[in-house]
Amino acid sequence: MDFSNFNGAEQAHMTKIIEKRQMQDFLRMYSNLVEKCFNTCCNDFTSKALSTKEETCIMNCTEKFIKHSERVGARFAEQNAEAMNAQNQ
Amino acid sequence: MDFSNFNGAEQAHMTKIIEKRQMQDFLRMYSNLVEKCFNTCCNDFTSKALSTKEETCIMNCTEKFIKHSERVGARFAEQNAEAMNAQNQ
Amino acid sequence: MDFSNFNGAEQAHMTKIIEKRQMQDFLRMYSNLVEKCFNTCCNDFTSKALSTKEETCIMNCTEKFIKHSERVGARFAEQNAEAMNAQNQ
Amino acid sequence: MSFLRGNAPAPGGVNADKIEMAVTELDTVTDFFNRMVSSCHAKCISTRYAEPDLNKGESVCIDRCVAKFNEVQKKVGEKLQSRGAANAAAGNAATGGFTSL
Amino acid sequence: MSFLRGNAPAPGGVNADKIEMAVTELDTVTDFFNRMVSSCHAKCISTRYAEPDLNKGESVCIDRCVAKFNEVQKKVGEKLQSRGAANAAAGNAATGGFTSL
Amino acid sequence: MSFLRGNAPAPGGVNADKIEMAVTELDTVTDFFNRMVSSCHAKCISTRYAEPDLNKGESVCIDRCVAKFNEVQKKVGEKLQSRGAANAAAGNAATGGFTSL
Repeated sequence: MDFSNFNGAEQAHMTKIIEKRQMQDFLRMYSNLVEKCFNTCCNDFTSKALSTKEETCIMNCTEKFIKHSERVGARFAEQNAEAMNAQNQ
Repeated sequence: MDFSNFNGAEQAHMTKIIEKRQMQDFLRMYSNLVEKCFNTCCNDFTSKALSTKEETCIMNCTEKFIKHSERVGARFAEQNAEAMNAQNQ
Repeated sequence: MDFSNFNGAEQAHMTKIIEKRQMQDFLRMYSNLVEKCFNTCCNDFTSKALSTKEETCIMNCTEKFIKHSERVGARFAEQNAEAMNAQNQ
Repeated sequence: MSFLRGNAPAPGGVNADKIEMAVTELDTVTDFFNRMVSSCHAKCISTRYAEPDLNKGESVCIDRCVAKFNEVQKKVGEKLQSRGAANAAAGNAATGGFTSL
Repeated sequence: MSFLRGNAPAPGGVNADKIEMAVTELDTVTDFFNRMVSSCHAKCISTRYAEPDLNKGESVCIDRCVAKFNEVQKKVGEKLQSRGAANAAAGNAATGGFTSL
Repeated sequence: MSFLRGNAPAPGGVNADKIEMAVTELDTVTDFFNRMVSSCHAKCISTRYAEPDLNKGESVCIDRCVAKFNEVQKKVGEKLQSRGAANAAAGNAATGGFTSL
Protein backbone atom coordinates (compact mmCIF):
# COMPACT_ATOMS: atom_id res chain seq x y z
CA MET A 1 0.00 0.00 0.00
CA ASP A 2 1.04 3.53 -0.70
CA PHE A 3 0.58 6.15 2.01
CA SER A 4 2.78 8.83 0.44
CA ASN A 5 -0.21 11.18 -0.04
CA PHE A 6 -1.18 10.93 3.66
CA ASN A 7 -0.43 13.86 5.95
CA GLY A 8 1.10 13.38 9.41
CA ALA A 9 -2.23 13.08 11.24
CA GLU A 10 -3.53 10.59 8.70
CA GLN A 11 -0.38 8.48 8.91
CA ALA A 12 -0.71 8.43 12.71
CA HIS A 13 -4.31 7.27 12.39
CA MET A 14 -3.38 4.52 9.94
CA THR A 15 -0.56 3.34 12.19
CA LYS A 16 -3.02 2.96 15.06
CA ILE A 17 -5.50 1.08 12.86
CA ILE A 18 -2.79 -1.21 11.48
CA GLU A 19 -1.58 -2.02 14.99
CA LYS A 20 -5.11 -2.89 16.01
CA ARG A 21 -5.58 -5.06 12.94
CA GLN A 22 -2.32 -6.88 13.61
CA MET A 23 -3.48 -7.78 17.09
CA GLN A 24 -6.83 -8.95 15.73
CA ASP A 25 -5.07 -10.97 13.02
CA PHE A 26 -2.89 -12.61 15.63
CA LEU A 27 -5.90 -13.54 17.79
CA ARG A 28 -7.71 -14.87 14.75
CA MET A 29 -4.71 -16.98 13.77
CA TYR A 30 -4.54 -18.31 17.33
CA SER A 31 -8.16 -19.50 17.45
CA ASN A 32 -7.87 -20.70 13.87
CA LEU A 33 -4.84 -22.82 14.81
CA VAL A 34 -6.60 -24.26 17.86
CA GLU A 35 -9.60 -25.22 15.74
CA LYS A 36 -7.63 -26.64 12.83
CA CYS A 37 -5.16 -28.66 14.90
CA PHE A 38 -7.85 -29.90 17.29
CA ASN A 39 -10.00 -31.07 14.38
CA THR A 40 -7.11 -32.91 12.75
CA CYS A 41 -5.37 -34.36 15.80
CA CYS A 42 -8.13 -35.20 18.31
CA ASN A 43 -10.35 -38.10 17.36
CA ASP A 44 -10.52 -40.15 20.51
CA PHE A 45 -13.06 -39.07 23.12
CA THR A 46 -12.84 -42.04 25.45
CA SER A 47 -10.71 -39.83 27.69
CA LYS A 48 -10.70 -36.11 28.45
CA ALA A 49 -6.91 -35.87 28.69
CA LEU A 50 -4.73 -35.36 25.62
CA SER A 51 -2.80 -38.53 24.77
CA THR A 52 0.94 -38.29 24.04
CA LYS A 53 0.21 -38.99 20.41
CA GLU A 54 -2.39 -36.22 20.25
CA GLU A 55 -0.08 -33.76 21.97
CA THR A 56 2.77 -34.45 19.54
CA CYS A 57 0.37 -33.99 16.66
CA ILE A 58 -0.86 -30.63 18.08
CA MET A 59 2.71 -29.35 18.53
CA ASN A 60 3.76 -30.39 15.01
CA CYS A 61 0.56 -29.02 13.53
CA THR A 62 1.10 -25.62 15.19
CA GLU A 63 4.77 -25.40 14.27
CA LYS A 64 4.14 -26.49 10.70
CA PHE A 65 1.25 -24.08 10.21
CA ILE A 66 3.40 -21.14 11.29
CA LYS A 67 6.22 -22.19 8.96
CA HIS A 68 3.66 -22.61 6.20
CA SER A 69 2.25 -19.10 6.80
CA GLU A 70 5.73 -17.63 6.82
CA ARG A 71 6.59 -19.27 3.52
CA VAL A 72 3.33 -18.18 1.89
CA GLY A 73 3.92 -14.66 3.25
CA ALA A 74 7.46 -14.54 1.85
CA ARG A 75 6.38 -15.70 -1.63
CA PHE A 76 3.40 -13.34 -1.58
CA ALA A 77 5.61 -10.36 -0.67
CA GLU A 78 8.04 -11.25 -3.49
CA GLN A 79 5.24 -11.38 -6.03
CA ASN A 80 3.84 -8.06 -4.82
CA ALA A 81 7.27 -6.48 -5.10
CA GLU A 82 7.68 -7.82 -8.65
CA ALA A 83 4.23 -6.56 -9.62
CA MET A 84 5.05 -3.14 -8.18
CA ASN A 85 8.36 -2.98 -10.08
CA ALA A 86 6.64 -3.96 -13.32
CA GLN A 87 4.14 -1.16 -12.77
CA ASN A 88 6.84 1.46 -12.21
CA GLN A 89 8.65 0.67 -15.45
CA MET B 1 -14.19 -10.77 32.47
CA ASP B 2 -13.44 -8.31 35.18
CA PHE B 3 -15.03 -4.88 35.04
CA SER B 4 -14.28 -3.88 38.62
CA ASN B 5 -11.99 -1.05 37.50
CA PHE B 6 -14.70 0.45 35.26
CA ASN B 7 -16.46 3.61 36.39
CA GLY B 8 -20.25 4.00 36.14
CA ALA B 9 -20.23 5.53 32.65
CA GLU B 10 -17.89 2.85 31.36
CA GLN B 11 -20.01 0.05 32.84
CA ALA B 12 -23.09 1.55 31.19
CA HIS B 13 -21.26 1.62 27.85
CA MET B 14 -20.14 -1.99 28.21
CA THR B 15 -23.67 -3.09 29.09
CA LYS B 16 -24.96 -1.53 25.87
CA ILE B 17 -22.21 -3.15 23.83
CA ILE B 18 -22.78 -6.55 25.43
CA GLU B 19 -26.52 -6.32 24.74
CA LYS B 20 -25.80 -5.51 21.11
CA ARG B 21 -23.34 -8.40 20.85
CA GLN B 22 -25.88 -10.80 22.39
CA MET B 23 -28.43 -9.86 19.73
CA GLN B 24 -25.81 -10.28 17.00
CA ASP B 25 -24.76 -13.65 18.48
CA PHE B 26 -28.37 -14.79 18.50
CA LEU B 27 -28.88 -13.77 14.86
CA ARG B 28 -25.64 -15.50 13.90
CA MET B 29 -26.70 -18.68 15.70
CA TYR B 30 -30.04 -18.51 13.89
CA SER B 31 -28.58 -18.32 10.39
CA ASN B 32 -25.90 -20.82 11.37
CA LEU B 33 -28.61 -23.28 12.47
CA VAL B 34 -30.59 -22.80 9.26
CA GLU B 35 -27.48 -23.46 7.18
CA LYS B 36 -26.25 -26.45 9.18
CA CYS B 37 -29.63 -28.20 9.47
CA PHE B 38 -30.54 -27.50 5.84
CA ASN B 39 -27.22 -28.91 4.64
CA THR B 40 -27.62 -32.07 6.71
CA CYS B 41 -31.35 -32.72 6.31
CA CYS B 42 -32.26 -31.59 2.78
CA ASN B 43 -30.89 -33.75 -0.01
CA ASP B 44 -33.90 -34.25 -2.26
CA PHE B 45 -34.59 -31.50 -4.78
CA THR B 46 -37.26 -33.27 -6.84
CA SER B 47 -39.80 -31.17 -4.92
CA LYS B 48 -39.75 -27.67 -3.47
CA ALA B 49 -41.78 -28.58 -0.38
CA LEU B 50 -40.17 -30.04 2.74
CA SER B 51 -41.00 -33.74 3.14
CA THR B 52 -42.21 -35.02 6.53
CA LYS B 53 -38.90 -36.78 6.96
CA GLU B 54 -36.94 -33.61 6.21
CA GLU B 55 -39.08 -31.57 8.57
CA THR B 56 -38.57 -34.01 11.44
CA CYS B 57 -34.85 -33.94 10.79
CA ILE B 58 -34.83 -30.09 10.85
CA MET B 59 -36.74 -29.96 14.14
CA ASN B 60 -34.47 -32.54 15.81
CA CYS B 61 -31.36 -30.89 14.41
CA THR B 62 -32.42 -27.50 15.82
CA GLU B 63 -33.39 -28.85 19.23
CA LYS B 64 -30.27 -30.95 19.52
CA PHE B 65 -27.97 -28.12 18.49
CA ILE B 66 -29.42 -25.87 21.20
CA LYS B 67 -29.01 -28.57 23.85
CA HIS B 68 -25.48 -29.16 22.60
CA SER B 69 -24.63 -25.42 22.86
CA GLU B 70 -26.11 -25.28 26.35
CA ARG B 71 -24.03 -28.23 27.51
CA VAL B 72 -20.84 -26.86 25.97
CA GLY B 73 -21.61 -23.48 27.60
CA ALA B 74 -22.14 -25.07 31.02
CA ARG B 75 -18.88 -27.05 30.89
CA PHE B 76 -17.02 -24.02 29.56
CA ALA B 77 -18.32 -21.82 32.41
CA GLU B 78 -17.28 -24.45 34.97
CA GLN B 79 -13.77 -24.62 33.58
CA ASN B 80 -13.46 -20.81 33.56
CA ALA B 81 -14.64 -20.68 37.17
CA GLU B 82 -12.09 -23.32 38.17
CA ALA B 83 -9.31 -21.50 36.34
CA MET B 84 -10.31 -18.24 38.06
CA ASN B 85 -10.32 -19.90 41.50
CA ALA B 86 -6.91 -21.44 40.85
CA GLN B 87 -5.59 -17.99 39.94
CA ASN B 88 -6.92 -16.39 43.13
CA GLN B 89 -5.26 -18.88 45.43
CA MET C 1 -36.77 -3.15 4.02
CA ASP C 2 -39.00 -0.21 4.73
CA PHE C 3 -37.43 3.23 5.07
CA SER C 4 -40.67 5.23 4.81
CA ASN C 5 -40.33 6.47 8.40
CA PHE C 6 -36.79 7.80 7.76
CA ASN C 7 -36.29 11.54 7.40
CA GLY C 8 -34.13 13.02 4.66
CA ALA C 9 -30.91 13.02 6.67
CA GLU C 10 -31.47 9.44 7.77
CA GLN C 11 -32.16 8.27 4.22
CA ALA C 12 -28.96 9.95 3.08
CA HIS C 13 -27.04 8.15 5.82
CA MET C 14 -28.56 4.79 4.89
CA THR C 15 -27.74 5.33 1.22
CA LYS C 16 -24.10 5.91 2.13
CA ILE C 17 -24.02 2.81 4.32
CA ILE C 18 -25.69 0.67 1.67
CA GLU C 19 -23.21 1.82 -0.95
CA LYS C 20 -20.36 0.90 1.35
CA ARG C 21 -21.88 -2.50 2.07
CA GLN C 22 -22.35 -3.16 -1.66
CA MET C 23 -18.69 -2.53 -2.28
CA GLN C 24 -17.73 -4.79 0.63
CA ASP C 25 -20.13 -7.48 -0.65
CA PHE C 26 -18.55 -7.29 -4.07
CA LEU C 27 -15.03 -7.63 -2.66
CA ARG C 28 -16.16 -10.54 -0.51
CA MET C 29 -17.72 -12.27 -3.52
CA TYR C 30 -14.51 -11.72 -5.46
CA SER C 31 -12.23 -13.37 -2.88
CA ASN C 32 -14.85 -16.02 -2.28
CA LEU C 33 -14.89 -16.86 -6.00
CA VAL C 34 -11.11 -17.02 -6.18
CA GLU C 35 -11.01 -19.40 -3.21
CA LYS C 36 -13.87 -21.61 -4.38
CA CYS C 37 -12.77 -21.93 -8.01
CA PHE C 38 -9.11 -22.40 -7.07
CA ASN C 39 -10.01 -25.18 -4.61
CA THR C 40 -12.16 -26.97 -7.17
CA CYS C 41 -10.10 -26.47 -10.32
CA CYS C 42 -6.45 -26.57 -9.23
CA ASN C 43 -5.16 -29.93 -8.10
CA ASP C 44 -1.88 -30.27 -9.91
CA PHE C 45 1.14 -28.63 -8.29
CA THR C 46 3.86 -30.06 -10.48
CA SER C 47 3.90 -26.70 -12.25
CA LYS C 48 3.31 -23.12 -11.13
CA ALA C 49 1.53 -22.08 -14.32
CA LEU C 50 -2.18 -22.67 -14.86
CA SER C 51 -2.80 -25.43 -17.40
CA THR C 52 -5.32 -24.85 -20.21
CA LYS C 53 -7.66 -27.28 -18.52
CA GLU C 54 -7.40 -25.47 -15.20
CA GLU C 55 -7.94 -22.11 -16.85
CA THR C 56 -11.09 -23.29 -18.64
CA CYS C 57 -12.37 -24.68 -15.36
CA ILE C 58 -11.71 -21.35 -13.57
CA MET C 59 -13.53 -19.36 -16.27
CA ASN C 60 -16.56 -21.69 -16.26
CA CYS C 61 -16.61 -21.80 -12.47
CA THR C 62 -16.65 -18.00 -12.26
CA GLU C 63 -19.29 -17.54 -14.93
CA LYS C 64 -21.50 -20.25 -13.51
CA PHE C 65 -21.24 -18.94 -9.96
CA ILE C 66 -22.39 -15.50 -11.07
CA LYS C 67 -25.33 -16.95 -12.98
CA HIS C 68 -26.14 -19.09 -9.96
CA SER C 69 -26.10 -16.04 -7.64
CA GLU C 70 -28.31 -14.10 -10.05
CA ARG C 71 -30.85 -16.90 -10.18
CA VAL C 72 -30.89 -17.33 -6.40
CA GLY C 73 -31.25 -13.54 -6.06
CA ALA C 74 -34.17 -13.43 -8.49
CA ARG C 75 -36.06 -16.26 -6.75
CA PHE C 76 -35.30 -14.75 -3.35
CA ALA C 77 -36.63 -11.34 -4.43
CA GLU C 78 -39.82 -12.96 -5.76
CA GLN C 79 -40.42 -14.78 -2.51
CA ASN C 80 -39.86 -11.61 -0.50
CA ALA C 81 -42.29 -9.71 -2.71
CA GLU C 82 -44.91 -12.46 -2.26
CA ALA C 83 -44.38 -12.46 1.51
CA MET C 84 -44.75 -8.69 1.56
CA ASN C 85 -47.98 -8.81 -0.49
CA ALA C 86 -49.41 -11.48 1.80
CA GLN C 87 -48.63 -9.26 4.79
CA ASN C 88 -50.40 -6.25 3.29
CA GLN C 89 -53.66 -8.08 2.66
CA MET D 1 -21.67 3.27 17.28
CA SER D 2 -24.48 5.08 19.02
CA PHE D 3 -23.16 4.02 22.41
CA LEU D 4 -20.26 6.42 22.01
CA ARG D 5 -22.55 9.41 21.58
CA GLY D 6 -24.57 9.09 24.78
CA ASN D 7 -28.05 10.57 24.41
CA ALA D 8 -27.02 13.74 22.65
CA PRO D 9 -29.00 14.34 19.45
CA ALA D 10 -26.92 13.46 16.39
CA PRO D 11 -26.03 16.17 13.84
CA GLY D 12 -28.63 16.72 11.12
CA GLY D 13 -31.46 15.12 13.07
CA VAL D 14 -30.28 11.54 12.54
CA ASN D 15 -31.55 9.00 15.05
CA ALA D 16 -28.50 6.79 15.54
CA ASP D 17 -30.48 3.92 17.11
CA LYS D 18 -32.81 3.77 14.10
CA ILE D 19 -29.82 3.67 11.76
CA GLU D 20 -28.16 0.97 13.82
CA MET D 21 -31.24 -1.22 13.75
CA ALA D 22 -31.59 -0.82 9.99
CA VAL D 23 -27.92 -1.75 9.54
CA THR D 24 -28.36 -4.86 11.70
CA GLU D 25 -31.34 -5.87 9.58
CA LEU D 26 -29.42 -5.26 6.37
CA ASP D 27 -26.46 -7.33 7.59
CA THR D 28 -28.75 -10.14 8.74
CA VAL D 29 -30.52 -10.43 5.39
CA THR D 30 -27.21 -10.26 3.53
CA ASP D 31 -25.71 -13.01 5.71
CA PHE D 32 -28.81 -15.15 5.18
CA PHE D 33 -28.68 -14.61 1.42
CA ASN D 34 -24.97 -15.46 1.24
CA ARG D 35 -25.52 -18.72 3.11
CA MET D 36 -28.40 -19.59 0.78
CA VAL D 37 -26.21 -18.97 -2.27
CA SER D 38 -23.48 -21.13 -0.79
CA SER D 39 -25.75 -24.01 0.31
CA CYS D 40 -27.66 -24.15 -2.97
CA HIS D 41 -24.38 -24.01 -4.88
CA ALA D 42 -23.17 -27.08 -2.98
CA LYS D 43 -26.49 -28.89 -3.53
CA CYS D 44 -27.16 -28.05 -7.18
CA ILE D 45 -24.02 -27.15 -9.13
CA SER D 46 -21.81 -29.86 -10.59
CA THR D 47 -18.14 -29.19 -9.88
CA ARG D 48 -16.92 -30.50 -13.21
CA TYR D 49 -17.33 -27.06 -14.80
CA ALA D 50 -17.47 -28.37 -18.35
CA GLU D 51 -19.56 -25.38 -19.51
CA PRO D 52 -20.23 -21.82 -18.30
CA ASP D 53 -24.04 -22.01 -18.29
CA LEU D 54 -26.51 -23.45 -15.82
CA ASN D 55 -28.10 -26.51 -17.38
CA LYS D 56 -31.79 -27.32 -17.09
CA GLY D 57 -31.36 -29.66 -14.11
CA GLU D 58 -29.26 -27.15 -12.20
CA SER D 59 -31.74 -24.33 -12.84
CA VAL D 60 -34.72 -26.32 -11.58
CA CYS D 61 -32.71 -27.48 -8.59
CA ILE D 62 -31.84 -23.86 -7.67
CA ASP D 63 -35.50 -22.80 -7.73
CA ARG D 64 -36.53 -25.62 -5.41
CA CYS D 65 -33.48 -25.13 -3.22
CA VAL D 66 -34.33 -21.46 -2.58
CA ALA D 67 -37.92 -22.38 -1.68
CA LYS D 68 -36.77 -25.14 0.65
CA PHE D 69 -34.11 -23.00 2.30
CA ASN D 70 -36.74 -20.37 3.06
CA GLU D 71 -39.05 -22.99 4.54
CA VAL D 72 -36.24 -24.23 6.76
CA GLN D 73 -35.61 -20.67 7.90
CA LYS D 74 -39.27 -20.36 8.93
CA LYS D 75 -39.31 -23.72 10.76
CA VAL D 76 -36.12 -22.97 12.65
CA GLY D 77 -37.40 -19.48 13.50
CA GLU D 78 -40.67 -20.89 14.90
CA LYS D 79 -38.73 -23.44 16.92
CA LEU D 80 -36.45 -20.78 18.37
CA GLN D 81 -39.42 -18.59 19.28
CA SER D 82 -41.33 -21.43 20.93
CA ARG D 83 -38.21 -22.19 22.94
CA GLY D 84 -37.89 -18.56 24.04
CA ALA D 85 -36.84 -18.89 27.66
CA ALA D 86 -34.57 -21.85 26.99
CA ASN D 87 -32.76 -19.85 24.32
CA ALA D 88 -32.20 -16.95 26.63
CA ALA D 89 -30.57 -19.43 28.99
CA ALA D 90 -28.38 -20.78 26.18
CA GLY D 91 -27.33 -17.25 25.33
CA ASN D 92 -26.28 -16.68 28.93
CA ALA D 93 -24.43 -19.98 29.03
CA ALA D 94 -22.62 -19.01 25.85
CA THR D 95 -21.31 -15.81 27.37
CA GLY D 96 -21.32 -17.60 30.73
CA GLY D 97 -19.65 -15.83 33.55
CA PHE D 98 -17.46 -13.49 31.56
CA THR D 99 -19.98 -10.81 30.65
CA SER D 100 -21.61 -10.10 34.00
CA LEU D 101 -20.96 -6.60 35.17
CA MET E 1 -13.31 3.72 17.18
CA SER E 2 -11.08 5.63 19.56
CA PHE E 3 -8.66 6.49 16.77
CA LEU E 4 -11.22 8.92 15.33
CA ARG E 5 -11.39 10.93 18.55
CA GLY E 6 -7.72 11.82 18.89
CA ASN E 7 -6.77 12.37 22.50
CA ALA E 8 -9.79 14.44 23.50
CA PRO E 9 -11.52 13.10 26.61
CA ALA E 10 -14.69 11.18 25.73
CA PRO E 11 -18.08 12.43 26.99
CA GLY E 12 -19.04 11.18 30.45
CA GLY E 13 -15.53 10.24 31.48
CA VAL E 14 -15.37 7.11 29.34
CA ASN E 15 -11.89 5.84 28.53
CA ALA E 16 -12.30 4.68 24.94
CA ASP E 17 -9.11 2.58 24.93
CA LYS E 18 -10.30 0.64 27.98
CA ILE E 19 -13.65 -0.01 26.30
CA GLU E 20 -11.92 -1.07 23.10
CA MET E 21 -9.74 -3.57 24.91
CA ALA E 22 -12.69 -5.04 26.75
CA VAL E 23 -14.57 -5.40 23.47
CA THR E 24 -11.60 -7.16 21.87
CA GLU E 25 -11.49 -9.56 24.82
CA LEU E 26 -15.23 -10.20 24.59
CA ASP E 27 -15.04 -10.88 20.85
CA THR E 28 -12.05 -13.19 21.29
CA VAL E 29 -13.76 -15.32 23.93
CA THR E 30 -16.97 -15.45 21.86
CA ASP E 31 -15.07 -16.52 18.76
CA PHE E 32 -13.26 -19.19 20.76
CA PHE E 33 -16.51 -20.46 22.25
CA ASN E 34 -18.22 -20.60 18.85
CA ARG E 35 -15.38 -22.64 17.39
CA MET E 36 -15.53 -25.02 20.35
CA VAL E 37 -19.29 -25.49 19.86
CA SER E 38 -18.76 -26.16 16.18
CA SER E 39 -15.82 -28.56 16.59
CA CYS E 40 -17.45 -30.57 19.37
CA HIS E 41 -20.68 -30.74 17.36
CA ALA E 42 -18.76 -32.27 14.46
CA LYS E 43 -16.93 -34.71 16.77
CA CYS E 44 -19.81 -35.82 19.00
CA ILE E 45 -23.24 -35.36 17.42
CA SER E 46 -24.63 -37.98 15.05
CA THR E 47 -26.11 -36.38 11.93
CA ARG E 48 -28.98 -38.83 11.63
CA TYR E 49 -31.16 -36.66 13.88
CA ALA E 50 -33.54 -39.48 14.80
CA GLU E 51 -34.38 -37.83 18.14
CA PRO E 52 -34.25 -34.31 19.62
CA ASP E 53 -32.29 -35.18 22.77
CA LEU E 54 -28.60 -35.72 23.40
CA ASN E 55 -28.07 -39.40 24.14
CA LYS E 56 -25.72 -40.66 26.86
CA GLY E 57 -22.80 -41.21 24.49
CA GLU E 58 -23.11 -37.74 22.98
CA SER E 59 -23.31 -36.08 26.39
CA VAL E 60 -20.18 -37.77 27.68
CA CYS E 61 -18.38 -36.99 24.44
CA ILE E 62 -19.25 -33.28 24.76
CA ASP E 63 -17.83 -33.08 28.29
CA ARG E 64 -14.54 -34.64 27.21
CA CYS E 65 -14.45 -32.61 24.03
CA VAL E 66 -14.70 -29.30 25.91
CA ALA E 67 -11.91 -30.35 28.26
CA LYS E 68 -9.70 -31.45 25.38
CA PHE E 69 -10.39 -28.33 23.33
CA ASN E 70 -9.32 -26.18 26.28
CA GLU E 71 -6.13 -28.22 26.69
CA VAL E 72 -5.35 -27.73 23.01
CA GLN E 73 -5.89 -23.99 23.43
CA LYS E 74 -3.34 -23.94 26.26
CA LYS E 75 -0.77 -26.00 24.35
CA VAL E 76 -1.07 -23.87 21.23
CA GLY E 77 -0.89 -20.68 23.34
CA GLU E 78 2.32 -21.87 25.04
CA LYS E 79 3.81 -22.77 21.68
CA LEU E 80 2.99 -19.36 20.23
CA GLN E 81 4.47 -17.60 23.24
CA SER E 82 7.67 -19.66 23.17
CA ARG E 83 7.98 -18.82 19.51
CA GLY E 84 7.53 -15.10 20.24
CA ALA E 85 10.04 -13.50 17.93
CA ALA E 86 9.37 -15.93 15.10
CA ASN E 87 5.68 -15.11 15.28
CA ALA E 88 6.29 -11.43 15.06
CA ALA E 89 8.20 -12.19 11.88
CA ALA E 90 5.30 -14.23 10.54
CA GLY E 91 2.96 -11.36 11.32
CA ASN E 92 5.14 -9.03 9.30
CA ALA E 93 5.35 -11.47 6.44
CA ALA E 94 1.58 -11.79 6.45
CA THR E 95 1.09 -8.07 5.99
CA GLY E 96 4.36 -8.08 4.06
CA GLY E 97 5.32 -4.88 2.40
CA PHE E 98 1.89 -3.36 2.15
CA THR E 99 1.48 -1.92 5.61
CA SER E 100 4.72 -0.09 6.10
CA LEU E 101 4.19 3.63 6.42
CA MET F 1 -17.58 5.65 10.32
CA SER F 2 -17.31 8.79 8.25
CA PHE F 3 -21.01 8.77 7.52
CA LEU F 4 -21.75 9.73 11.13
CA ARG F 5 -19.68 12.88 10.85
CA GLY F 6 -21.43 14.53 7.93
CA ASN F 7 -19.12 16.85 6.03
CA ALA F 8 -17.54 18.50 9.04
CA PRO F 9 -13.73 18.46 8.87
CA ALA F 10 -12.32 15.81 11.22
CA PRO F 11 -10.03 16.85 14.11
CA GLY F 12 -6.37 17.17 13.17
CA GLY F 13 -7.01 17.49 9.44
CA VAL F 14 -7.78 13.82 8.89
CA ASN F 15 -9.75 12.99 5.74
CA ALA F 16 -12.06 10.24 7.00
CA ASP F 17 -12.94 9.00 3.49
CA LYS F 18 -9.27 8.53 2.65
CA ILE F 19 -8.76 6.56 5.88
CA GLU F 20 -11.82 4.46 5.18
CA MET F 21 -10.63 3.55 1.71
CA ALA F 22 -7.20 2.60 3.00
CA VAL F 23 -8.79 0.40 5.67
CA THR F 24 -10.98 -1.33 3.07
CA GLU F 25 -7.87 -1.99 0.98
CA LEU F 26 -6.00 -3.34 4.01
CA ASP F 27 -8.88 -5.65 4.96
CA THR F 28 -9.24 -6.89 1.39
CA VAL F 29 -5.57 -7.82 1.06
CA THR F 30 -5.61 -9.47 4.49
CA ASP F 31 -8.71 -11.51 3.61
CA PHE F 32 -7.11 -12.54 0.33
CA PHE F 33 -3.89 -13.56 2.07
CA ASN F 34 -5.73 -15.58 4.71
CA ARG F 35 -7.65 -17.49 2.06
CA MET F 36 -4.41 -18.19 0.19
CA VAL F 37 -2.79 -19.54 3.37
CA SER F 38 -5.82 -21.73 4.02
CA SER F 39 -6.15 -23.07 0.45
CA CYS F 40 -2.46 -23.82 0.05
CA HIS F 41 -2.41 -25.51 3.46
CA ALA F 42 -5.22 -27.81 2.31
CA LYS F 43 -3.47 -28.51 -1.02
CA CYS F 44 0.12 -28.97 0.18
CA ILE F 45 0.41 -29.96 3.84
CA SER F 46 0.03 -33.58 4.89
CA THR F 47 -2.28 -33.92 7.90
CA ARG F 48 -0.30 -36.72 9.52
CA TYR F 49 1.90 -34.23 11.34
CA ALA F 50 4.71 -36.68 11.95
CA GLU F 51 7.30 -33.86 12.10
CA PRO F 52 7.29 -30.09 12.74
CA ASP F 53 9.13 -29.02 9.59
CA LEU F 54 7.99 -28.52 6.04
CA ASN F 55 9.51 -31.24 3.91
CA LYS F 56 10.94 -30.63 0.45
CA GLY F 57 7.76 -31.65 -1.38
CA GLU F 58 5.58 -29.42 0.78
CA SER F 59 7.89 -26.43 0.33
CA VAL F 60 7.93 -26.70 -3.45
CA CYS F 61 4.18 -27.21 -3.48
CA ILE F 62 3.64 -24.00 -1.44
CA ASP F 63 5.72 -21.93 -3.86
CA ARG F 64 3.73 -23.15 -6.85
CA CYS F 65 0.45 -22.87 -4.98
CA VAL F 66 1.02 -19.17 -4.21
CA ALA F 67 1.88 -18.46 -7.84
CA LYS F 68 -1.19 -20.33 -9.07
CA PHE F 69 -3.50 -18.72 -6.54
CA ASN F 70 -2.35 -15.29 -7.71
CA GLU F 71 -2.95 -16.25 -11.33
CA VAL F 72 -6.46 -17.39 -10.46
CA GLN F 73 -7.07 -14.07 -8.73
CA LYS F 74 -6.06 -12.23 -11.90
CA LYS F 75 -8.20 -14.43 -14.17
CA VAL F 76 -11.27 -14.09 -11.96
CA GLY F 77 -10.72 -10.33 -11.68
CA GLU F 78 -10.54 -9.95 -15.47
CA LYS F 79 -13.69 -12.01 -15.86
CA LEU F 80 -15.56 -9.89 -13.31
CA GLN F 81 -14.43 -6.71 -15.03
CA SER F 82 -15.41 -7.91 -18.50
CA ARG F 83 -18.80 -8.82 -17.11
CA GLY F 84 -19.18 -5.34 -15.60
CA ALA F 85 -22.82 -4.56 -16.26
CA ALA F 86 -23.97 -8.10 -15.56
CA ASN F 87 -22.23 -8.01 -12.20
CA ALA F 88 -23.89 -4.80 -11.21
CA ALA F 89 -27.18 -6.57 -11.93
CA ALA F 90 -26.14 -9.52 -9.77
CA GLY F 91 -25.31 -7.14 -6.95
CA ASN F 92 -28.79 -5.66 -7.18
CA ALA F 93 -30.39 -9.09 -7.26
CA ALA F 94 -28.43 -10.04 -4.18
CA THR F 95 -29.80 -7.13 -2.17
CA GLY F 96 -33.01 -7.47 -4.21
CA GLY F 97 -35.86 -5.32 -3.13
CA PHE F 98 -34.83 -4.75 0.43
CA THR F 99 -32.33 -1.96 -0.02
CA SER F 100 -34.24 0.44 -2.24
CA LEU F 101 -34.94 3.69 -0.46
